[in-house]
Parts: sequence; structure tokens; C-alpha cells
Amino acid sequence: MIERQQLKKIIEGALLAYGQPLTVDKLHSLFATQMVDTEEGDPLPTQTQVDKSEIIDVLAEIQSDCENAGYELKEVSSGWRFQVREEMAPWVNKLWEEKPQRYSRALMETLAIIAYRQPITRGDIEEIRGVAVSSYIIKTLTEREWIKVIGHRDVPGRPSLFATTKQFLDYFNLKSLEELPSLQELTDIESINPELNLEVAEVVEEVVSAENSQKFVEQDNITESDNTVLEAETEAEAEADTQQESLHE
Amino acid sequence: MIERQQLKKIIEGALLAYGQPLTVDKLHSLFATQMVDTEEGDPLPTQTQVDKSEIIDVLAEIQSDCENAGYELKEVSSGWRFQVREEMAPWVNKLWEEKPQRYSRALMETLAIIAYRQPITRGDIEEIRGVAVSSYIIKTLTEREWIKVIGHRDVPGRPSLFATTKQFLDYFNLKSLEELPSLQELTDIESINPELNLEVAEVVEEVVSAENSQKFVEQDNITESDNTVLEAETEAEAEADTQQESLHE
Amino acid sequence: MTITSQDNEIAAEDSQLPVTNTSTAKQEGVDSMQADNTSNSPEQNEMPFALVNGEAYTELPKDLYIPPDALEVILEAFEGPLDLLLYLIRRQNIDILDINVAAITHQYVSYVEMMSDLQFELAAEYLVMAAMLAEIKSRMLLPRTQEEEEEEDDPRAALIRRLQEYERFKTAAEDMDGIPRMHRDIHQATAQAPDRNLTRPDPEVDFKEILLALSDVLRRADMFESHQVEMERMSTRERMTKVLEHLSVEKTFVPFVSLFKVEEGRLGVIVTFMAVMELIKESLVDIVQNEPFGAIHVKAKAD
Repeated sequence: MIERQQLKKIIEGALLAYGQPLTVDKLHSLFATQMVDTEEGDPLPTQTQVDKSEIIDVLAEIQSDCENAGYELKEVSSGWRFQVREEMAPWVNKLWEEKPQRYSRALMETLAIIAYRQPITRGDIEEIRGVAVSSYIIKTLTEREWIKVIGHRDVPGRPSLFATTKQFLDYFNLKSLEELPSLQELTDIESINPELNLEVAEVVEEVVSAENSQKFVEQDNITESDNTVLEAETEAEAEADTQQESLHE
Repeated sequence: MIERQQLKKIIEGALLAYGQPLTVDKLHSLFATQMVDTEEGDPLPTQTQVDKSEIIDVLAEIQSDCENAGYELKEVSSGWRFQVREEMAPWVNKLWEEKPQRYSRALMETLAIIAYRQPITRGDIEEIRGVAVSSYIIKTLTEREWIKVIGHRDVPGRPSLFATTKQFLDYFNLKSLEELPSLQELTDIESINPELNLEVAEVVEEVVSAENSQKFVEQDNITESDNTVLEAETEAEAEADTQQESLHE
Repeated sequence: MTITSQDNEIAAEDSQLPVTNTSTAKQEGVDSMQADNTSNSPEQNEMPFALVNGEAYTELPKDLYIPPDALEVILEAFEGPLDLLLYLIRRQNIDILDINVAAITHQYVSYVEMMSDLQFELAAEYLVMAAMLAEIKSRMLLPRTQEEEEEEDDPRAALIRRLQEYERFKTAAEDMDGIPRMHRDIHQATAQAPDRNLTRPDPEVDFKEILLALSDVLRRADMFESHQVEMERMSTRERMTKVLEHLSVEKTFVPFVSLFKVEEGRLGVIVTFMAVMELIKESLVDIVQNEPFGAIHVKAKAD
């Protein structure tokens, strides 16, 4: 057995040396295999058996250790990473001459729509935004590896279906899409005006649910199975339910 | 004045965010200038005056803080940096899949010559190979403990005499040097029948050496003494003859 | 990550904008300008977004009249017809659900007309929206039969739906912009990794490789002719190493006979003898015999 203190030091070292998020599995793999003998016959490091649960414990321990430090241990989508706290940014950012990049509203809106409505085609995004989505934005988001094509909708032209990536979540300090700020509630459409009667509302409802079910049917065509997508789906479904509920009221 | 605890957090953060050595001057510069307003109109961090001596104090403090951590704060020539402790290397370095390295042709030749012509000086090897033997090769082979100096030739300069080691034999699963394939077999390949013109000779050579190398693999299984090897040799000779004959036809 | 790429982005988006990039002062930060003045997004800034006749405008004009020179700049701040409509609605501080289609249509069309008058190249989306608004307005004016109401979707509902949906994502984008982000608010912590050489595995070597290397050497040696590699029994070479090692350890003269071991038998004795002869030939050992038929002693030369 490897000593707890040593285990902690190794995990700290690995996280800092790697400079990217590490999963518990990956951390575990550092201990899983037996150290290979060298011809020199050097004393072998003690063989170790470390449980994943122990690694998780240690991560929690490290996390509380650095509560008062300038950095924190955080779990994001692709694993655990040490990161310098937000509060330090005003000073830390002065290390670099360049200012942190800012993104245009058009880009952020496109990204938000993809994040909340994935998987989604460019046409769908344009429908929501009311304007064409520039190829430059799609290119930038793809190059940043924030979005990717996860399939094609089975309609003429077979448009690409976009979804966000793990890198997107990592970049925005998130563990999963569920951590995104919740979308603004939709106000009851029936309360619009006395002129609009219930029947109209129902028609709207049908349109909305038809649209939704269409989307889910299409998702069946996506071959790639991806947790993120599944999560998004569930979320979208939940949301659709909420919408329907509010319409029924 | 900036609080000591805050100063420490900022310095920790800066060092970890930068990931490269930072000088005390550079760290100091993070505090020296007044914080410039950002367009966002965020509340300004308090203006600070920090002495360099204070930064040095803090660095020492951080250094002792991480005495029991998997990393250390170290001053190198270009400044201060956090580095993962060397003791963590056996685990941490497993994060990177190392492709098995390969030795250079020159190293393999040197090793072959030492194996077959030991004890031998570097000068002798150079004479045989026709080119200088780099110190790096000798160092690598020595560090691997495949060769060692077993004496010195009593000539001006007293050059070292190299020989292979027990570890060398162990690695190649040999009981003694006698089990090395005999030079005879190799030179058979080389000593092409003079009657053959060069072109033909080259063809034969290729065929035979391919066969021979195959045979050497098989020889690994041979535990018996020289006799078998000699038989195999004779066989190889006979075979080569046959081939040569057929080429003559 | 660079500022230039941001510029590119602005440039690229220009093609999407409802107006051509004609003349007026374009300033940095235009892209972040907020059309929605109810927003308190961090992107809002103090900088005037337009200079018209030398006068700085720090907020959007309250009335419909927009100095022509500023129109282009203002339009760049809108992300499309929905955004413009939202602005018009929000400016009146009314709920989307209560929109007066007639009034909004009027305002919207005024904008669009002004743009046309100024011969700005309007994006098609703006015109489509104008047409849609006009249609809604006209339909709302017409008396509707019960049958129609049952069959048709209220045109206003669809518009409201779109506006709401767009506004949700507009807000979501602003919220997302506020999330702590890498390289801006948070930074990956890294430390120097341990030296890889500490654990780098040694290359694997197949004995065949040694043989191939040797065969190359021999071939070259043959080519140069001057270095004839002798063929000899390996046992002799090995014994030479062993004898030399032994002598190096002893560092003094050792009896010649002590090099031989009875248990090795006749062959062993011969091999050792050959090895010593070879060592003498190569001047690696000194051999002394003080008197004829006396004891022979051997010593490594260098040590």
C-alpha cells in the first residue's frame, strides 16, 4: 500500500505537471501498473494498490487544503485541475501584455444557442437569431474546439448538427451543461392579450411540441453517442416539458 | 498596503499561472503600477505599494509552506518557479506515453564491435568503424551497464579497455559470450565467392543475410553447445553454395 | 487569442450587417456596444459610440431621429431585425407580450425606410421583418371569422414567440459572458514537470540488430580492406576479458598457473592459454619468468 501522504504528493505533482485536467481514471492509472524492473536491479518502488475511492478522498483533501491559497482544485468536464483563482486575475493578467480576448455578441449568442439547444443546425440558429450566422463564427468556434459537428440532420442538404465539446465546458469552468445559468423563463403566452383566446395558445403549443419532437426524432440519426449530447437532450426534454406545462396552465 | 496573506496568494497565483520562472522584479511589477481601469468599470483593486523585500519574504514563506507537498518553489537562473519534486517522477512521468527510444546505428555498431572484439579501446573501435566514436555512445552504453572499463592499454594516453558485462549477457539471455553467433557465420555472408561479379554477389548476400537473421532467432532456443551452431554453420554454407550454383546456371 | 483576430471577426461580421461600411467613424468597441439600454452588461462602457458633427453620443438617441452619420454605427450594434425590434420595444418600457404591433411596425418601418433613403444596403432579413410586421398589422385590423381563428395561428403570437426566444438567448449569451473563463478570469496552474530522463525507459534491443550492425561494419571493413576483422573463437575473447578483469583486481603479479582451473578441463586450459597469449600479443599484460622453468607470473600492464 502506498502511504496516504505520498499519494497526495503524487496527485498534486501530477496535476501540476500535466497542466491540463486529469480524470480520476487517469490518476488511478499512475498507480495501477506494476513498476517495471530495470536491468540495473535498482530497488523497485514499492508496489502499490490504490483505490479510486482513495484518490477521490485525496482530491477532496487537497481541495480543502488550498482553501486559503491563490489557487484551487476544481473539477471541470474533462477532469480535475489546479487553477489560479478568479480573485487573482487583476494581478495575474498583468503577466501578459495581451489583454484577454473578448468575443463579439454575435459569437456569444451563437455559442449560447448551441450550448442550450444542441444538437442544432446552422439554420436553426439563424431562425432564432433572425440573421445569417457568419461562417467566420462557426469557424472560430470550431477552431477553438468549443463546438463540433456530431452528425447531420436527415433532411435535404444534410445540414451539420453542432454540439458543444468538453473543451467548451473546461474553458468556461464548468463540469457539465447543467451548470450553465438557467435560461430565462418564458412568460405565459396566453396572458398576451384578451384577444388571444385559448385555442390560439393551443395551436402554438402544438407547433412547439411538434418542433421539439421533430428534433428528437432527428437525434436518433446521430450515430455518435456522446454523454454531452445525452445530457443536452435530457435537458431539452425537461425544458420542453416545462414549456408545455406552462402552456397548459 | 496590500495584506500579507493576499500578497502571498497573488504571488502563488502568478507563479502557477505563468508556469515559467518569474523574477522578483517581474513579480514586483504586478504591484508597482496603479491598476488600470478596465472598460467594464469593475471596482478597482486597492492601490498597493509592495516592497521587493516583502516579495522575497513571501517567496521564502511559500517555499517552506510546500515542504511536504508534491511540488517545491525553487529559484533557478531565470527566476522563481514551482516545480514538481523529482521523487514524484516515477509516477508523474507516466502521464506521458514514452515511445520506446531506439539506439542509433553508430551505437549498435559500437556495441557489436565491443561484444565481438573485447577487450578493446575506443581507438580500435574507431579504426574498425572508420569514424570517430562519440563520447555519448560510450556514456550511454556504460550507463546501461552493458559495457565497462576492465583495464587500460599500456600505451601513451593509457586508453580504457572496454568489455561487455554480465548485464549485457543477461539482457540478451546468453550464458556466456560463447553463445554469441559466431563471426564465421557473418563473415560467410561477406566473403562472397570472388568469381561472382558484384551485382550477383549483392543479391546473394541479401538473400543469405535475411535467412541468417532468421536463423539467429531460432538459435535463441538452442541450449546445446557449439556443435549445433557449427552444424548450422555448415548447413548455411552448403545452402549458400547451392544458391550460388543456381545463380551460375 | 490575439487582438488581430478580433479585428478580423469584426470585419467578417460586417458583411452580415444591414448596412455597408461606407464612411463614418468606426471605433473600437463598437462590437460590444449595447443596443439594449436596460442591460447592465459589463461590456457597456463610457466611451461615446458615435461622433456626429463633433458631438459625442454616449447613448442611443431617445427619439426616432438619428443623425444620418450615426445610423450606420447604431445599426452595427444590432444583431439583426429581432434585436432592433427588441430595442424598440424595450425603449418604450413595455412587455413584449403587450406590444402594440401598429406602433412598433411604424417605428421599425421608419428605420428601414431611412436606411433605404440613405442607400444603405439592407440585409434581406430586415426587409423580411418589415413585411412580416406589415402583414401582422393588416391582419389584426381585419375582422376574423370564428373559423379562421380556429384554423390559424395568431400571427402576433408567432412574432412574440420569436422575440421571446431571441431575448432568452441574448440574455443567455450575456450570462455566459459573465461566467469565469479561462485566460480571462482563471488560469490553469502548472509547475515544471520532473525531468523525463529520470524515468525514460531504455530502448529495447533485439540481438538481430547487433548482428546487422556488425555485418555492416564487416562489410565496410572489407571494403576498406585495411582492417581485416579476424575470425576467432569467442571463448578466447571472453577469456581474455575475464583474465584481464582478474588481473585488474589483483593489481600485482599473479602466478600464471592460478589462471587455470582444473575443473574446466583440457578445453578450458587451452582457451585460457590462448587468451593469455593473445593478451601478451596485444601488450595488455606483462609476463615474467625469473629463471628458466621457474614460476611464471602475469600482471595487467596498465594498472
